[in-house]
Amino acid sequence: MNAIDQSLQSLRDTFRRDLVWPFLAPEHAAKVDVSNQMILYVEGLNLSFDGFKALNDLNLYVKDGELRCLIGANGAGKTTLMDVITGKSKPDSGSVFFGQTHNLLSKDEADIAQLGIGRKFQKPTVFEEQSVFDNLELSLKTDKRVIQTLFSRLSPSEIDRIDEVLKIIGLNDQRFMKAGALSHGQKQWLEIGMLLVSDPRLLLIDEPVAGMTAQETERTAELLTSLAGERTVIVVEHDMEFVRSIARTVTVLHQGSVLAEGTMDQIQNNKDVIEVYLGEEAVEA
Amino acid sequence: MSKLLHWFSAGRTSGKYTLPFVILLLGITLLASAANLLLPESSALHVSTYSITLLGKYLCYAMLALAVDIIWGYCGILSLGHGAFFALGGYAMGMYLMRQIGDRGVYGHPTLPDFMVFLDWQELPWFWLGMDQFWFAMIMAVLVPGLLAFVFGWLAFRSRVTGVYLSIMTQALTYALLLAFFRNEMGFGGNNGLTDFKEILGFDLQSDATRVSLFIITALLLALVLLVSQRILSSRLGKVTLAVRDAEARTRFIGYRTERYKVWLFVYSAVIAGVAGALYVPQVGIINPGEFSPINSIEIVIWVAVGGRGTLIGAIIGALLVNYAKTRFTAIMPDGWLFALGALFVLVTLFLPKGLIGLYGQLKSKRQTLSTQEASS
Amino acid sequence: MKRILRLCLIGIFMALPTWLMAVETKNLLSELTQTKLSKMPAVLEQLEAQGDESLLPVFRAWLGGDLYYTRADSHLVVKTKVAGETVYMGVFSQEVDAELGSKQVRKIKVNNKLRGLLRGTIARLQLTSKQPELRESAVRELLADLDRDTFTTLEALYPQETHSSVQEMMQTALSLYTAKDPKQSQSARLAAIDYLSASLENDVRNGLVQLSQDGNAVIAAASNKALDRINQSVERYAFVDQLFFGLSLGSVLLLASIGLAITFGVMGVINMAHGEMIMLGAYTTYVVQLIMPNYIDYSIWVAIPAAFLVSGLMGVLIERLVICRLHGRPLETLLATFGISLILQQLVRTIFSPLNRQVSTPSWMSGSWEINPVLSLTLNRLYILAFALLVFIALVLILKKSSLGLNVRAVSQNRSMAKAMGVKTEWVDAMTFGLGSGIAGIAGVALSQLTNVGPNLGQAYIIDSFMVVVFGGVGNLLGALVAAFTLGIANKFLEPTTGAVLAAIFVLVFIILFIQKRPKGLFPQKGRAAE
Amino acid sequence: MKIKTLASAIALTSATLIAFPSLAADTIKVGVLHSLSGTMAISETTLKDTVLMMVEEQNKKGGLLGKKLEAVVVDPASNWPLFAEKARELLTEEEVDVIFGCWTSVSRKSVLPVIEELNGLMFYPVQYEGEESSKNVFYTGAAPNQQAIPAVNYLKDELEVERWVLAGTDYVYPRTTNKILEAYLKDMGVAEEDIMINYTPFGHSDWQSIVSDIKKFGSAGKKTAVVSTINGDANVPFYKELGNQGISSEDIPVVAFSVGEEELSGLDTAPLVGHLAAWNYFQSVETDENEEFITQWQAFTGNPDRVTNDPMEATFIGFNMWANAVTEAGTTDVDAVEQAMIGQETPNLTGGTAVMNKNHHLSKPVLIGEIQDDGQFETVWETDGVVPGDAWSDFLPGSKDLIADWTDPLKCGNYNTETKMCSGQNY
Repeated sequence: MNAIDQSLQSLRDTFRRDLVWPFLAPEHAAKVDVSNQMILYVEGLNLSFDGFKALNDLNLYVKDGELRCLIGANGAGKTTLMDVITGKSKPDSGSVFFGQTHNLLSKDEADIAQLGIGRKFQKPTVFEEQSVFDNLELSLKTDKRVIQTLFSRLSPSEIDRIDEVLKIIGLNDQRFMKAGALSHGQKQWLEIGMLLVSDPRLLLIDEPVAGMTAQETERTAELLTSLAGERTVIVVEHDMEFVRSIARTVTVLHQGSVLAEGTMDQIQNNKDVIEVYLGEEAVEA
Repeated sequence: MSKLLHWFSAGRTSGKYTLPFVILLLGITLLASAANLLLPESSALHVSTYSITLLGKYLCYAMLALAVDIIWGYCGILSLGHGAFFALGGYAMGMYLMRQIGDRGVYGHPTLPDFMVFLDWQELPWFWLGMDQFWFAMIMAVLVPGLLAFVFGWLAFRSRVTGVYLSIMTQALTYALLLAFFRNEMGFGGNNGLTDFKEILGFDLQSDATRVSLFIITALLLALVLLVSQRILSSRLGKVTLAVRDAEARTRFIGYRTERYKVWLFVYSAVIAGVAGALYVPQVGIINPGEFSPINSIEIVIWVAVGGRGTLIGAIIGALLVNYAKTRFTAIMPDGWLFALGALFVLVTLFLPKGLIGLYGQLKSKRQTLSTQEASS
Repeated sequence: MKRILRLCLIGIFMALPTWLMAVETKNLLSELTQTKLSKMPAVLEQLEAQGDESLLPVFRAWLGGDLYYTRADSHLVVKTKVAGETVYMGVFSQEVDAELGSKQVRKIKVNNKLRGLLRGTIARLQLTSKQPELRESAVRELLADLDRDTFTTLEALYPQETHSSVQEMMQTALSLYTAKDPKQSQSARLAAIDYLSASLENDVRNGLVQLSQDGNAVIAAASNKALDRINQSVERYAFVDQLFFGLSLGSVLLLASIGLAITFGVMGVINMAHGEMIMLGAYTTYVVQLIMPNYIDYSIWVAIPAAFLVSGLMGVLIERLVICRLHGRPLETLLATFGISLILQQLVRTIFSPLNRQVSTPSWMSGSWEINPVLSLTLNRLYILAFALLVFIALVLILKKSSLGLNVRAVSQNRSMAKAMGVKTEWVDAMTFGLGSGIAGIAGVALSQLTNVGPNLGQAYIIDSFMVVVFGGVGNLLGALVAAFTLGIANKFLEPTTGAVLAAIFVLVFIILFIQKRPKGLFPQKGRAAE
Repeated sequence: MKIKTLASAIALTSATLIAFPSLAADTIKVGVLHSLSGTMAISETTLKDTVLMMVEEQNKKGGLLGKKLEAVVVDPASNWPLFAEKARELLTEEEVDVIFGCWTSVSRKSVLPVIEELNGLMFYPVQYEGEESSKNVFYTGAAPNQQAIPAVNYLKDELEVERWVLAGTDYVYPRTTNKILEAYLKDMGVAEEDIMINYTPFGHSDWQSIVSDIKKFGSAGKKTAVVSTINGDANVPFYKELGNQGISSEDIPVVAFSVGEEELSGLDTAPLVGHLAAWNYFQSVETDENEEFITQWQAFTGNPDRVTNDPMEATFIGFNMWANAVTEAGTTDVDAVEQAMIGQETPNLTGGTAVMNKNHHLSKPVLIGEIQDDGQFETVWETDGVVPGDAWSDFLPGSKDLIADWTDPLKCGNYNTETKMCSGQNY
């Protein structure tokens, strides 16, 4: 009897007029639990390609609202780490949590992006055949399922948001230009703009100032520092001047694991770092 | 419904040639039909039924080219197996037409098609049941290609099979189907396929009126498919599609499940191919496994390339032109037409990477720069 | 003077048999020229009864369909080839009669029935031949219809026989007769059956099948047991046979696809004209044989480098004219090369006609290597298997050890860097494509020994080749090797249960599903560069 | 700019639309519908040339009804829907009076509705599975009872064959032929386990397993033969494999219905000597007509080694009969010619005369030949008289009650003698 009652009840629930069917209800991006002030937990990551250990028991914690710089020599595992966080690569072992509840390893790239993690690639990748405006429109934080996308139209507030970002990245005049026709630096900016317009919680930015003029670099630095606080930003960069100009905390990666962490001054005086970067003679001297 | 209409009418400017093209297409269709039915045969302007059937066939091919262009030109998925969806749609229609023959087959069997009597089968196989109903057969004509595309696409795109791998897999798919349909045990008439159709929905397939009607229906459906596709591709979904084509990883990193977009677009394209196949069969009067041959599927891609991929009208023009050339060449120089066809493909890919439409665009922009130069001087 | 005398003597000696020949035999032989086919067996029987070994040349020529008679005087001649010219010579005199041409002679007809009878006759006459192989095959020939007379003859010959394999064969024949003979004692028959159970001869098996229905229950049971034992080893050999079929199909697939593994795998070019490169190789073989009709046995050795050059040069030409302009656009190359494949097919059709061309098999490649009566491996396939492996090893060595190989690998991994290092990338591309096409040409030489040489030859192999490369993993020669043999063996082991068509379909579906699981094939390129 | 696209589109379509109606019919047009490219070109180009030669010969004799003959050649490119399209083009655009064409059954089936709709006239010159008789088609090739059954009789009576392998390519002709043969063999008391049936796909090239199966099947102590309906390209690798696995014609003879002189010319025949083929014609048959025909053909093609084959003879007979029928009817009108065709007699190339029967099939002699090492056949057996072609086989359950008779009063291609009805097109 009980079973019948239960199924009747669930049937009744199914047809309640005040509720939408669960599978029709829009999927709200679940809140990111940052009650411990930490937004990213990376623990014990290992990943090897053909015997080469790209990540070796790597641990990293990033506070909510922080601006963190990752530095390290080529092959230190910076890009691989970003690949793992954004779901592009799966590690052999370890865990990555976004907030306290979201296990990123069980999600794919699209899920992770919809949670609010944006990524800028080392080589600028924008949709070259489409206009700057369209590039930004595609990146808007909206329902990204197929049918919804087919019938979606730009709302006035979304247009305002795009205009706002266009101004920030200084491409207002090029809004109807094909993205492929932009200069290298402009493409870098557009890609950052695509991140901004999607309103992310965590930005992963791979070498943002490569190929930029000094002036552009300065503006980028300004932009990134202004973003921190409201959002969390992780920057990978080789340009030490640039890192110095923006960094509060710097993490040094070496051979797939964290070598040192601290302020720029601490890092510069760290023995291990000097040894790795400048060689043993430097330490002896 | 009104919402749908609204969405439809909100098409953007990107397809500014679409409407004139549709009007031109329908105009020619009506003129040709009228010239066939109303003018006497002696008239210089009379259009023979042969030409009407030929045009109808070309339009089916155009629709097929459109289907390939949607996924190749816009989404970057090069399918070398689209002939399979076309043929499946065709077989569904063929099975219906076969059942319509009834007891007028040479053996006079009330339900079994001739080839089954001849293979000594006692009853209809299960998959022939219901095919005597037009509506059911038409559902099958879109459902079977759609389902196959869904299963194949879901498997392939989920595991991120891309590029040439995917092309070769689609080729394997159509090749496997080719071999399967050649088998007489399959119950689709083996190598002979399905033929000797008598009537469709009670209309005699050999009468001029039926042929003209089929031609007009094909033109109308082509126009409809063109408009709908144009609208879909100019929506945000179209932009996502282009994004997938140009930078799939990027698209994924801004939160789109690209595999779902690809699957649905693939299914949509397969359904169009199925419809084209279903329209093709009553007009040419035969469907057989030859349609599954990988070479056929490659040819479709070439029509699109010649016309200009990434523009729907280009695909249509390419299909019409190449097939027209084929008809002409086979009549004028039967021994040499393969040379001409082969050379055409090489030259187009080498010198017209964007097809004829691209050539038109190039000429246009050249003229514009010339005229601005003149104006400035 | 002496010489002339000697010549005369030889002449007399040669003519002697004819001269000495019984009048009856002579009459019978001349009867051959007038009898109808259906009456021939009777004449043959009489001839055998009359004749002796001296008639062997007649029978042999007759069996081979080379026995003719002159229209003028109805004397028997044999057709042979001397230095590529067809000539006729006297059966007994062995002298070429230069006067005779095809118009002056008529053939003595022979059909299947007669050939069977002739073989028996020749076998009986050859029992005392000097060559052990001939004696052995003579006895084997006699296994099928043993009678009292043959039995006695064999029994008489057995003690004189020195050669062990002939002895064994004779023992088998004697045992078979003994086992079947109800007049023999039961123990003798049982011993004979026991001996037979180790033989794999077909006729022995059929004899045992008959015996297993024998009225004598003990004999029947023993025969059944012997049959079981034979069948077990037959099955074992059948498995080996099937494995060989699989390996052989695999070697064909490997040959057809290995060129593609280079052009597609290393350069990333989808060459739809790859099949036509194979076809060109096969036609080159045909042309080579046309040029040297008298040296068919050596033609293959000329054809292999020639085919490599023809297809390779065509490949370089295609690369220079078309593919290099389409760099980095793999799908466009697909279209352009498809156009090229159409042109090449039609070209061949125009030059050589659409008909298949005849490519002869060198004598050393025809026939089979008989390991035992149930297991024989066909020689041409054995050679092709070895050849495929040889080509594979050579190719691996070229890519691993030569400077061309180093350049090829450099260009395939990082084109712009290689260019910066001073590698002539264009030259490397052309050479790589030429190499891949040339290998395809070599495959064509091998295929010409197995299948049609016609304009559609290439079409038949292109899809299979792509499957092999994709299944094995692009850019990986070892993958192609493993994939080719896996697919070949899978196909051949499926075929007996499903039939050829379904086996092919299953293999295709398997590949489609496999690629879903491992999108990069069996041996994917790993690491960060693979993306 | 738009106007330009418009203009080009209109130009394209109108070019298609404007047909060129042939003016005053001062020639008699002969349509040739054989593939010149694609997979079937290998067989069909020969027949195209044969028709062209016959037309030329006829014109030398002054044409027909005082008019010259004109051949119209089109290329259906081995593409079956294209056959229907080209047939329609021949009949409506070119307005030909007769068509010689088709090779495969599927191409004939594809063309059939068009020919019947437009009341054309076609001559089909290839051996086929039967089970058809159309008012508009004359079948000058062999029906199964003119090829398969005599061949089986020969094997059984002359070679004492007891075990049978029926091997074929998987399509209608082999399927039907094998069905007929199976029924026929069982009628003669052959047991089920003594018949092995095997089908392979078109162009099958790897025959190892099947040949080894045949070898095993043939090692059971009974005389075994293979009846091969293997088609086209698959034959070469099949025979090569037979030779290599050491199966000689004395052990297991193969009798083929689709292997003629043309196919053998692409093959090293030395290992095949003694295998058989059943046809209505062999090039090696020594008659004056044949000698003349061969000389003519070799002169026409400019190739002294060019071979002739059975479908060519069928074309030859068909053409001559048609020419006689037109002369007799005094017109090229299809209905008149069709009636005049029935009862038409013309000499065979192998001696004797061929007669066109009421069912649109010929009465012809059947020959069985053995392959020789020069690529020719040696006739080893032939029927005493002519064998009338049977449109509907007596050995198939579906068609044993059917007959075809195109004379009054029946005028029906598939008349059921049980129900006294004519089903199908005259329903």
